[in-house]
Amino acid sequence: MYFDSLRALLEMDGHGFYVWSAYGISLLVIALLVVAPFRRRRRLLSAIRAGQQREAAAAARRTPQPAAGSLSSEKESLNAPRA
Amino acid sequence: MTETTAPGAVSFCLRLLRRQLTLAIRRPVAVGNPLLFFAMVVALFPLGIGPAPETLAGFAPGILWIVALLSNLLSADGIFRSDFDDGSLEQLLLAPQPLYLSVLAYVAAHWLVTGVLLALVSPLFAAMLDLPVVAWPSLAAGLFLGSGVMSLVGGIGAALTVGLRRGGMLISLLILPFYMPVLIFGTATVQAALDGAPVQPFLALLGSMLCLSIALAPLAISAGLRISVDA
Amino acid sequence: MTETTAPGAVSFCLRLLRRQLTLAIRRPVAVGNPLLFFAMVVALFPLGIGPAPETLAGFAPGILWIVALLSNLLSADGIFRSDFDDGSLEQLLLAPQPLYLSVLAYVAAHWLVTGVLLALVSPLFAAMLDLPVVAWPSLAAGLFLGSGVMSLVGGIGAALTVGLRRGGMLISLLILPFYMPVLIFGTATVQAALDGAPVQPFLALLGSMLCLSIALAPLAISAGLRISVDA
Amino acid sequence: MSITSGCDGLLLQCSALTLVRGERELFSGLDVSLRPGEVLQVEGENGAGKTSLLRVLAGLARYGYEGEITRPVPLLYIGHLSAVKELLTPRENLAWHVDGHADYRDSDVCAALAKVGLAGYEDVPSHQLSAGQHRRVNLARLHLSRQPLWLLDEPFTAIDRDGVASLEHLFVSHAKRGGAVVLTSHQPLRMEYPLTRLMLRAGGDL
Amino acid sequence: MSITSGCDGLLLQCSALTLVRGERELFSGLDVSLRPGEVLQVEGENGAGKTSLLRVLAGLARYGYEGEITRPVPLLYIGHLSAVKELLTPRENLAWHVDGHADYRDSDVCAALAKVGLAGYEDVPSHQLSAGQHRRVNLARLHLSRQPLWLLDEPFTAIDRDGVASLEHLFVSHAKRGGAVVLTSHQPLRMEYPLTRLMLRAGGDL
Amino acid sequence: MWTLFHKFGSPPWLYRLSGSILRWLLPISLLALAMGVGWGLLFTAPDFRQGNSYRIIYIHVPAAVVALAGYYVMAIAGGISLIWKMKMADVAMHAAAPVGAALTFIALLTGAVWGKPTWGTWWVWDARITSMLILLFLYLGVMALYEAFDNKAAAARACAILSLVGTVNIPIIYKSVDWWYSLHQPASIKFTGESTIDPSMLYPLLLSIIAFYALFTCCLLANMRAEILQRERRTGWVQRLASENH
Ligand code: HEM
Ligand SMILES: Nc1ncnc2c1ncn2[C@@H]1O[C@H](COP(=O)(O)OP(=O)(O)OP(=O)(O)O)[C@@H](O)[C@H]1O
Ligand SMILES: Nc1ncnc2c1ncn2[C@@H]1O[C@H](COP(=O)(O)OP(=O)(O)OP(=O)(O)O)[C@@H](O)[C@H]1O
Ligand SMILES: [Mg+2]
Ligand SMILES: [Mg+2]
Repeated sequence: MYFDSLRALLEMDGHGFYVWSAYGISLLVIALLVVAPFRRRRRLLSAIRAGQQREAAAAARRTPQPAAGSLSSEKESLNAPRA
Repeated sequence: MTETTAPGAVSFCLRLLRRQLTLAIRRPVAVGNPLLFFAMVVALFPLGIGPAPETLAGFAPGILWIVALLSNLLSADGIFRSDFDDGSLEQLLLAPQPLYLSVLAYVAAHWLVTGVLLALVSPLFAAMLDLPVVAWPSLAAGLFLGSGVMSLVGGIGAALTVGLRRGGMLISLLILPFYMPVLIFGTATVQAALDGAPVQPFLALLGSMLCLSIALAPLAISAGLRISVDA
Repeated sequence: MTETTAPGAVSFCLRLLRRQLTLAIRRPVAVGNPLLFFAMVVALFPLGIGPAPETLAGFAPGILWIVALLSNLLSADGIFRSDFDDGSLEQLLLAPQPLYLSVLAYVAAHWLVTGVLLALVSPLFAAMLDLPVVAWPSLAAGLFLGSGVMSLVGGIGAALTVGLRRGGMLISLLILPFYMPVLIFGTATVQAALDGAPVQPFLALLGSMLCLSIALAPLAISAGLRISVDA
Repeated sequence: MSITSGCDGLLLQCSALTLVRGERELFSGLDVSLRPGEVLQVEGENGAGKTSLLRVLAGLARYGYEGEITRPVPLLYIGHLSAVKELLTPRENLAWHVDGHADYRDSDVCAALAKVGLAGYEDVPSHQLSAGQHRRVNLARLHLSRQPLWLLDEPFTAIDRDGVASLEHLFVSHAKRGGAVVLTSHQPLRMEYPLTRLMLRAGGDL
Repeated sequence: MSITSGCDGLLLQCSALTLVRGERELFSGLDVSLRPGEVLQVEGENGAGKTSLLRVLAGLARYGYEGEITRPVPLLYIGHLSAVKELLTPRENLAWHVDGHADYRDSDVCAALAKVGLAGYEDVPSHQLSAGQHRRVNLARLHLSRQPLWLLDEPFTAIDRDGVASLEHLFVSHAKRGGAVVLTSHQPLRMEYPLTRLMLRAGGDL
Repeated sequence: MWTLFHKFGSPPWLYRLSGSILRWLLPISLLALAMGVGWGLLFTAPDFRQGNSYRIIYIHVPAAVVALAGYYVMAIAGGISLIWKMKMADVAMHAAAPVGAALTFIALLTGAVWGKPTWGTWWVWDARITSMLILLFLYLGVMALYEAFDNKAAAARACAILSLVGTVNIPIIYKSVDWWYSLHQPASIKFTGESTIDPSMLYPLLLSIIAFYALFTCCLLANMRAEILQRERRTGWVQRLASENH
């Protein structure tokens, strides 16, 4: 450790502001850079899952399966005679 | 038949403003472009006239103002262009609201996405050209007011030329002289700040030019649009 | 059915060139604008930076080249714009002649009505900025060659962006970096002439850049147009 | 409920109208008057002057004609250009339309879009629409319109057969409600409604 | 005298064509083959994919589709855009057309303009033409065309009744000469010629 | 060789490979970065001329070096995608642009912050700085062009063309800017670099540079993975991945 105290480390003989702001902003940018693709991937995967669920629900509504006792297919069969 | 009433002039105006700003944001390049253009032209100058800081600093007020003027001038043509091309302008002329206010909304949108934005980021470019910090506020304030005048005057040119398939050179010749006072007072403001002289008189001049053009330019613009749609 | 044959590539090219030049002449603005723009900016500079002749003369090469570059940049977007908007570009892509030559005709027309014209009248502007007479020929020669490079590079930018609805003036962001070497060598040519140094090396550099871009740019332009028409 | 309750007379009148475009006199001494409930089809071959006439009637063209025109009621004009902004969605296009005759609620806008067959396309950028869909966005304004007088220049362009039928139906119901429609079209109309026709003939006579 | 003497087989073939625009599959597994003498009308409601299909067939759209397309002969495509330069006169527009399939003599150009009813308008700047006249300038290329295959997207837009009839006549004579025509139109055709029809239905089936 | 080439063209393969690379490379590169930066910040002695402000070097130089290399990665990927029509290459190209732009931005920013205590000004028109600024414009251009297209297949081709044009031009740009600067005899300010650098300062710098290279690779791969998913979202393997990976 070159610096004697935390205070010396922060001040760096008057250059502290420059050094720390340079490091701070750079590390922030790097953090964003690293995190962004992972967040994007996670959001994409959940969007795809949501799409799958929507499609599954739509498919269930189109072809009511008599065996499955889900709520939606019950509704379908209730509607069927009227239609 | 929906039972709605025609919106009042001011709310219609705000709607137009919102529409124009949305259109601008949908083309982020259109918003970013005056800034990038500014940045790149500012970068051209050191390449063209040499990188020595003292030269650059001496030129900085002039360069910044000229580039602001150019980027305003170049985007002014677009104020009514797309609305003319797709027929929205005809519809605007048939609207019951006063055209005076409607065109003000168009010009205001243009001003917000060019001049105001430029004024806001101007300190950055000032720094790149080594302009002393004391002059930054008056540069920004001057650009803020001056770009308003330039947008209004540019609007007149745009309104007169938007319908012309050929010609229009004459118009930009006519418009340019009106930009000159703005340029002169604008650079004078920055120069005054550099010299430690009071900048208020210059800003007041720019402000009164702005008021004058707010009062008169929309009249000219409206008349110009009616002629252009007819031609 | 008329018993005619498809024209050869070269005669088709000449036909295109003639068409583009006619179109330019029908809109005198298109031809006059770069010149006017040039004149305007040259006139603005003394206003912006103070009219001391010795200052002006020192920066004249840089200023003249920057303005030439800007006026080229700003008109580059128009190379394919109107043909895209009215559907001519689709038709051009279906033509049996090689696209390489056709786009060369478009670029050549642009070069003739902006760069060449500018090079021809540049001594006038040089005189306005007090540039010593010795430097005029090399200014004109440099502009002649350099504007060719700029038109070709600008054509690439135009081809890539012409189909974009959200493109704005993206083109200036894309091509300005590529203009910078031209600017550097262009001003260096004039500077060399002013210093009494030989200008041939610089002109040779500009010339070889021109050759390189004549060889490569049309390829990029053709590919860009195919993409733009499709998008 | 009539939309022209305040004005029981004419919705549009022009008399002794003479129109010159370029060097050519398109027609002269034309009298048109429109009453509530009237549907007027302007016919004529290409270049006869239909568009020019409509623009004069709408008040967009203000030079090159002679004659008296009175427009006592607000009007809606739809020309060759669609006034649809490519970067806005159909919903925004209608809600923020520069034709400032009404402040629409979002539900009205969606209903109008559904009526022209654009349900599901409310939030697609308009430049992704097909030619006919593009025009339909503009025609949706007819469903929202409060103006008693409609001036429509070739409203059926690029519209498919079902669309044409439903537009014709809309014109009839507008007329029945006391409005009036002036339209140009090269296709024969198939509405079950008495139609006034105005034939413009190249050469100047009607 | 046949214009397709060299090529006695197909003028266009595509097989198993699947087209996706945006998120929507417009159609899939489409097979089209055109023989000399065939006139194919592509039908479908607005947004069915007619324009998209024609652009793919013409080779202008090169992404978003799957399938094999062979185009053994040169083709002429006329789309929604007119490719008429407003600053040029009709004569110049044709003589200098960027579709470089032929070198026209001035007399040919004037004859073609006369055939589409633009005699007398040869030297008027095109922006002074009416909507229908503007399109006619472009359609005059059909009279000059040497290409055996024509792909026409709504060629009757803005054209008056006589114009439509003469265009239909032109298509028939082109087909009889051994050419082929693919066209889209919302109007029923009234040609006396066997017509192939292709119905695109929203939803993907044909 | 060719089989490997073809494998690279296969999205699922690449997705899985990049996943397993990321799993160990990312921690390592973050660790290396922390070590390099920590070493430089805390343990080295200050420069005898610039004092402590020189510590910015441990982030400035690596960012600048990797940002430059990044453009070539992008352009080469663009070239491959254009010539061999390899989809994964344009994924790589598109993934490299934001990373390169961010690093360029860091280099410019830290340079500017460094300049203030050292030269007394935030900005000078030095050859390297100017060409770095141009590099930023080039990156931004590629990114803006990609975003402006609705049709992403077309966007990728357009960007590939642009970055290829860039590769032809970049040497010209750099040479000319360099040459311009030497022509103009700059104002009194010079980089302190070039001069011999003390090993005690060099080792953390080298470590930091390596860390930045590794980090660039990580960000590139992670961006590519997200992009691959986006493009292939309708295919079976992505659908399966989404439903399994919960
Ligand atoms: C906005 C300002 C700056 C920019 C864009 C910038 C850019 C660069 C670039 C691109 C490099 C890498 C060169 C290479 O590896 O070929 C570099 C290296 C370096 N920079 Fe900066 N710089 C800036 C300001 C500064 C300042 C103010 C200093 C210190 C006073 C500085 C000191 C250094 C040093 C010591 C090196 C490494 C020396 C070498 O490898 O040659 N830079 N800079
Ligand atoms: N650039 C695009 N991006 C996304 N979707 C598009 C794009 N262009 C068209 N579409 C969609 O593709 C579908 C087909 O469009 P197309 O223009 O082929 O229809 P069309 O059959 O020609 O209709 P019309 O009769 O209205 O001309 C439409 O639903 C449209 O919304
Ligand atoms: N700006 C103009 N200057 C001179 N003449 C014009 C102008 N605009 C139109 N004309 C001429 O006026 C005539 C009528 O044009 P108009 O557009 O009114 O015809 P139209 O009946 O609408 O035809 P279409 O059925 O083709 O739409 C045409 O002969 C045209 O050439
Ligand atoms: Mg008309
Ligand atoms: Mg269509």
